Amino acid sequence: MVPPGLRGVLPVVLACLALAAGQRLFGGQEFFVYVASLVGVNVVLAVSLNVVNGMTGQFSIGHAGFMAVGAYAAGRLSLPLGDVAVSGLPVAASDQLLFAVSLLAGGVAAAACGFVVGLPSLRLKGDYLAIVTLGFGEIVRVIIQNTPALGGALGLSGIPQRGSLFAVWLCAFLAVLVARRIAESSHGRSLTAIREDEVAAEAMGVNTTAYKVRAFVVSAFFAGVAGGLFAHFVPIINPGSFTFVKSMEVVVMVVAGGLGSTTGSILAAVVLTLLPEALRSGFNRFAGEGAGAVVDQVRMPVYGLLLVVLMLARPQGLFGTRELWDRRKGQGARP
Amino acid sequence: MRSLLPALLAAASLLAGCEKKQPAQAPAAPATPELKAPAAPPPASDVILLGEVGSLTGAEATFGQSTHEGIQLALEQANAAGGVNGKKLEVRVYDDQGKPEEAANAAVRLINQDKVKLILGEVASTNSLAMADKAQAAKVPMVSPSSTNEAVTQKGDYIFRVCFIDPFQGYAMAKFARETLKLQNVAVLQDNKSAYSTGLTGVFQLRFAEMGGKVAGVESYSKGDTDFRAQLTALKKAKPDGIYIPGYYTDVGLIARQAQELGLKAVLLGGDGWESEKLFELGGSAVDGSYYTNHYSPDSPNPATQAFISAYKAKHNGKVPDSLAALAYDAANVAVAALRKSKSLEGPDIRDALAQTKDFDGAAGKLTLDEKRNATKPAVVLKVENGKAVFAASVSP
Amino acid sequence: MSAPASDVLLEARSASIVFGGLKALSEFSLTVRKGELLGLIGPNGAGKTTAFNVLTGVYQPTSGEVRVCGERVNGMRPFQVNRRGLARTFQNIRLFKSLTALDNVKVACLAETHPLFSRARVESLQRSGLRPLATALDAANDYYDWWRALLLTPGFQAEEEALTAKALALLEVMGLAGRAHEEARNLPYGEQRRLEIARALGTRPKVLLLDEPAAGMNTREKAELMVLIGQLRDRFGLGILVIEHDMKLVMGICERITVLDHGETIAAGTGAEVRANPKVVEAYLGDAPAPGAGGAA
Amino acid sequence: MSDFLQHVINGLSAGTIYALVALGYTMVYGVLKLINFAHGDVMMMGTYVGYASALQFKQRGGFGMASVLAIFFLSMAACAAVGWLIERFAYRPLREKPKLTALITAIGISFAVSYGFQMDWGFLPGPNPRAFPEVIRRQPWLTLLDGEVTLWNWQVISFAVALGLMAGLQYLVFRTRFGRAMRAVSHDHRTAALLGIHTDRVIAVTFMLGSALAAGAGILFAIKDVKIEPLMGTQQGLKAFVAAVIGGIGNVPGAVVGAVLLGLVEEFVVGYTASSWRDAVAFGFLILVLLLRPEGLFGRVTAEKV
Repeated sequence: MVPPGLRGVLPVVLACLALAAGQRLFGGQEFFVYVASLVGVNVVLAVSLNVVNGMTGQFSIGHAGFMAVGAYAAGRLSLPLGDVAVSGLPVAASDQLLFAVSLLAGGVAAAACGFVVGLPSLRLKGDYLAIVTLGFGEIVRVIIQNTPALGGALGLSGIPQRGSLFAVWLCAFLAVLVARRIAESSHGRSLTAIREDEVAAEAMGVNTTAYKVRAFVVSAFFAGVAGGLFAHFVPIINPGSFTFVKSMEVVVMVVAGGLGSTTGSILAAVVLTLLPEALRSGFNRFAGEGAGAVVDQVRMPVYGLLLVVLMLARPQGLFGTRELWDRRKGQGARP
Repeated sequence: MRSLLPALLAAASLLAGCEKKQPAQAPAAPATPELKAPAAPPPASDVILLGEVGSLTGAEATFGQSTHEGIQLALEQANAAGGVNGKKLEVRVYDDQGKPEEAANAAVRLINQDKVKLILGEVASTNSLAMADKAQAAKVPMVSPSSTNEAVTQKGDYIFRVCFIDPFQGYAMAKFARETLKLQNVAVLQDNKSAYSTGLTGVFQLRFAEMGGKVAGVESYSKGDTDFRAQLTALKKAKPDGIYIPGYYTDVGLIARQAQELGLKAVLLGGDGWESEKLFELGGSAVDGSYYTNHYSPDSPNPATQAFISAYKAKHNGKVPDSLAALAYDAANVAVAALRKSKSLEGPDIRDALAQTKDFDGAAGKLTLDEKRNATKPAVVLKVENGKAVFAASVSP
Repeated sequence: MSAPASDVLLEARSASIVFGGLKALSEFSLTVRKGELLGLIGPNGAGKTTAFNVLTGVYQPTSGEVRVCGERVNGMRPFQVNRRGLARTFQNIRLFKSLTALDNVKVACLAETHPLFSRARVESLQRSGLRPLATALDAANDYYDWWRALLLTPGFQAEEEALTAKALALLEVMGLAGRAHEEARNLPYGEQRRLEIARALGTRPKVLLLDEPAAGMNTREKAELMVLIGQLRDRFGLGILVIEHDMKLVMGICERITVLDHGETIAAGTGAEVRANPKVVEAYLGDAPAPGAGGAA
Repeated sequence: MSDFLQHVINGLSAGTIYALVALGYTMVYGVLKLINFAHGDVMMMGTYVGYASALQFKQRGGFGMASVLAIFFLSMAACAAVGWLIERFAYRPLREKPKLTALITAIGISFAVSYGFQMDWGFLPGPNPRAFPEVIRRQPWLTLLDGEVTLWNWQVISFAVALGLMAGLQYLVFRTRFGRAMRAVSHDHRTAALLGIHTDRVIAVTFMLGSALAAGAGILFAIKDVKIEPLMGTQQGLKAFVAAVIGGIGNVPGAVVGAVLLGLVEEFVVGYTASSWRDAVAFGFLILVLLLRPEGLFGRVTAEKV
């Protein structure tokens, strides 16, 4: 039995230990680390988008915009920090500390944007909100393109490559933990209530607008962190990496996993990141060099069809709103 | 070099203070796990593996395909001529879908999994930049066939290219416009989404003004736009006698049509992004009489060029190679020559051999790699006439 | 506040609302006191639900005012009105369908949480005109709450347990104890109606507005429900306002009744008074089979 | 002066195309309360059908009045069929489901179609842009200010077509039996069904009409800007949607006014301030309108049923 005071932090401690072990075992394998990092970033993105799209039922299709804000804020901050160290610390520790600060800055910057985008949701619903988020994503891109300090169209390169398996997956773990704990608190219940019936939620004393904005803030924060992570393991970020297509990839993950299910989002993020990668190498190996190109050609159309088929055949997605850790509901379902 | 972290940030991170990193502890690269250079040479085999990264899918797929064809032709010829010290050359290709992060990923795979000796690629500068970071860290030489952005080879001493750089291309057009066409007043319409375009704009503006011309105004569009009338109308006000459009052929054709429609009677000028058959289809008669700078002209009497063209045509059913294929062919040949000269197949030795490339007789002109690892070579200016680009002039550095 | 007014929980004074030139509700006045059970009746489309929406802040009255516990609530949003002690159910059941019965009630139990800055203080700031500060404190409350939830502090865990206990108790009252972990959408119709009431009670209301709570039930179920409603009033010391189509039922249990027709109040008073009113008879006769306009005796 | 006039002409000309696409958006939204995200991609398909048929006519010797009308007719008919398919198999099964599901489906279709057309398998055109043949010979229609400003015949034709279609639609919606049925379905399709209106048919016909309009808009667009490519619909569709929302979605004249307004705003921003901000301005304008007047310039506030 765990003492109640420790229940909050224990999983984080355990995760840190496990991840540190993972880092020792696999940290040297560049390609594995790269793919694992990509998966981790997508998990953070999907889980965070699920907070808005799944749990709260507000449809945001501009998640790449928040990711871009985070990536650029963190990257821009890290750029001049590549050659400095905090005194009294070993270089590696200092690097990781500065990295954490950059990530946090990215998250906060994105969260601020989340607040700004969340505000129109006070007045807008459904389709309109979706368009505003889309517009936001486009505006962010245009701004970056026109800002020389952010590298314009060329992008930012030379960001110190401080990302590691440990950092990425710790963030993924934290995002999942936060999503789960929010879901199991009165806040999460209020968010779900908004999704299910906004009028009734309001009538039950839920300040729907404030909750919606806060859902956007949390979601944007983690998207920003994901962007920050991304910026620290890819050598160059440019506006082309954060287009509407990227937003849609995340939407597909959330929808396929089941709107409202964190478990589903994680699973879909992992599968939809690894599958093209695996198919591509498989095609290359067995159908000759270059055959893997087919995978990239059909990926987007297949995603589109996947959305349509899912909505028609299984609108609740892979997991519906269920969670892996949801024991109570399972009991209730049995008569 | 290393600098001091601002005190404000230090306070924010609740730490006593900051200091310079000890150079002894972390030399050039950050202290995170470093890419390991390919360690001991693999058991002696009779194959030398090279890596190639290109966009084989996506909007720039034709770039990647042309490049691949050029490289393949060069390696076939090299192998036919006995390979490198009796070893055959092979190339492993990865597709990056035109995305920088995928390009970096591909470079990492080539370096760590396939243990290639040298990397060829990419076309787009953004992607080359992403790869250059990885190649430099692993001390694997990289030769870009056609990335013209200045920043690419600045990534480090293992990064080379066989094409001229944007500053030269912008200069060449400025010189041609000013001295040959005697233009006074040139406006610029740049593609804001492309670093290539904004880079060329900067150089052209500077150089053209230096030569006594006047830049009448700069307007921008975004790649993929179809309506450029607003920008052109704004430019028209300045009554330019030339418009420099350093963009891609997909947009340039339309711009030419709309300029004609708006009654703009200026000569259109451009860069190597114009190079495509599609330019004539999209632009129709509106692009006739325009000029653009390029890496080579198939009309060039240079024997190396003609030899390449006939070999390429023989292999691809009479298709005339574009400049990307020619540059890729040169890149591969420069690499092969360096491998033959190199003392060993270790990164540093290959690098040194590459750096000594001098007066290399390439398909796209004679080239010398300078101390900044960029190719010094002339640019050609092509004129569009009746749906064909013909040689107009050559501009030497 | 004067002594006799203190037990007035809900008051509407000449509230009117106009939709696109059409008066959906005109000069609507009503007083609900502590411990009272009132009825609101009228034929279809008479404006009963509109009246509820005006009272609860879903619609803003075009003129007139609404007071809850003596405080003017015009211009407030529904959740603010609710936090002042007014809870409601909906005619077309609006449960949170994919949540369990227990969670449905727990959503409403927001008043049970212990924020950083007390709700009373935030509200008083709001009233005194320092709205930005009030909003900031409200947000601070939420973020504080988030941190507690994220860190699973012992206080948060205890609070969750208290919430569950409270919600279970309310389900028990409404006879739904065995259904706590059932998803709301899987409950039979009658139980969904009762769950709505349990949920409304979760907000610690002083006044409860029930919109056709017995719709779709058979006569026996209706009678049982009405007894239960009476018990709720006594147990929680509520004022209750019930919309009901079945005049007979209302006459049986309500102390006073207001009759609406075409948005106008055509009669108000005790069951006997209303029944004797010729306008009422006419309204109901005009509406098709008069639902027992004299049968309550 | 001449450049100002030229900007006005450019803006109107761009707005005209937005207007034609926006009309389809608005009609579909009117009856279904659904943003048909795939509308722009239907337009793209229509343009490709027009392209294919134009190539056929070109091979058989030039374009006459009849062949131009045939090109329009063919692509409009093809798109009406596509619209019917989409409505029947992708949207109708979801009509009673939450709105979000239909929106996701619409986005899915948009993705599948636009990226599907980027593949170069079989009949699919692949990512390379094509130049639309000159089906209407470009001629100056009016020359102003000593030849400084020219109004072209195709600009006048597009504008006339847009105005004509707007008037026609307005007539259809407010003066015909079908229009009454449309309005009834728009108001509440369940009640409309109870009143004996064949809602499925009304919705399907509206969809087909909207899709045919998109095809027409696509061809006029191709006449104006020549280049066609698989992703063109997304961009035009989004802009048209923005225009429809600005005008008040569901409102026919609103769509046209919103579109022309958007065309002019974009034009003047590019012409007189920084040209690199065009797209940001369009979306910024949208967000501004939505914040200040969520129902759009001509829309009406509707109270939510509780």
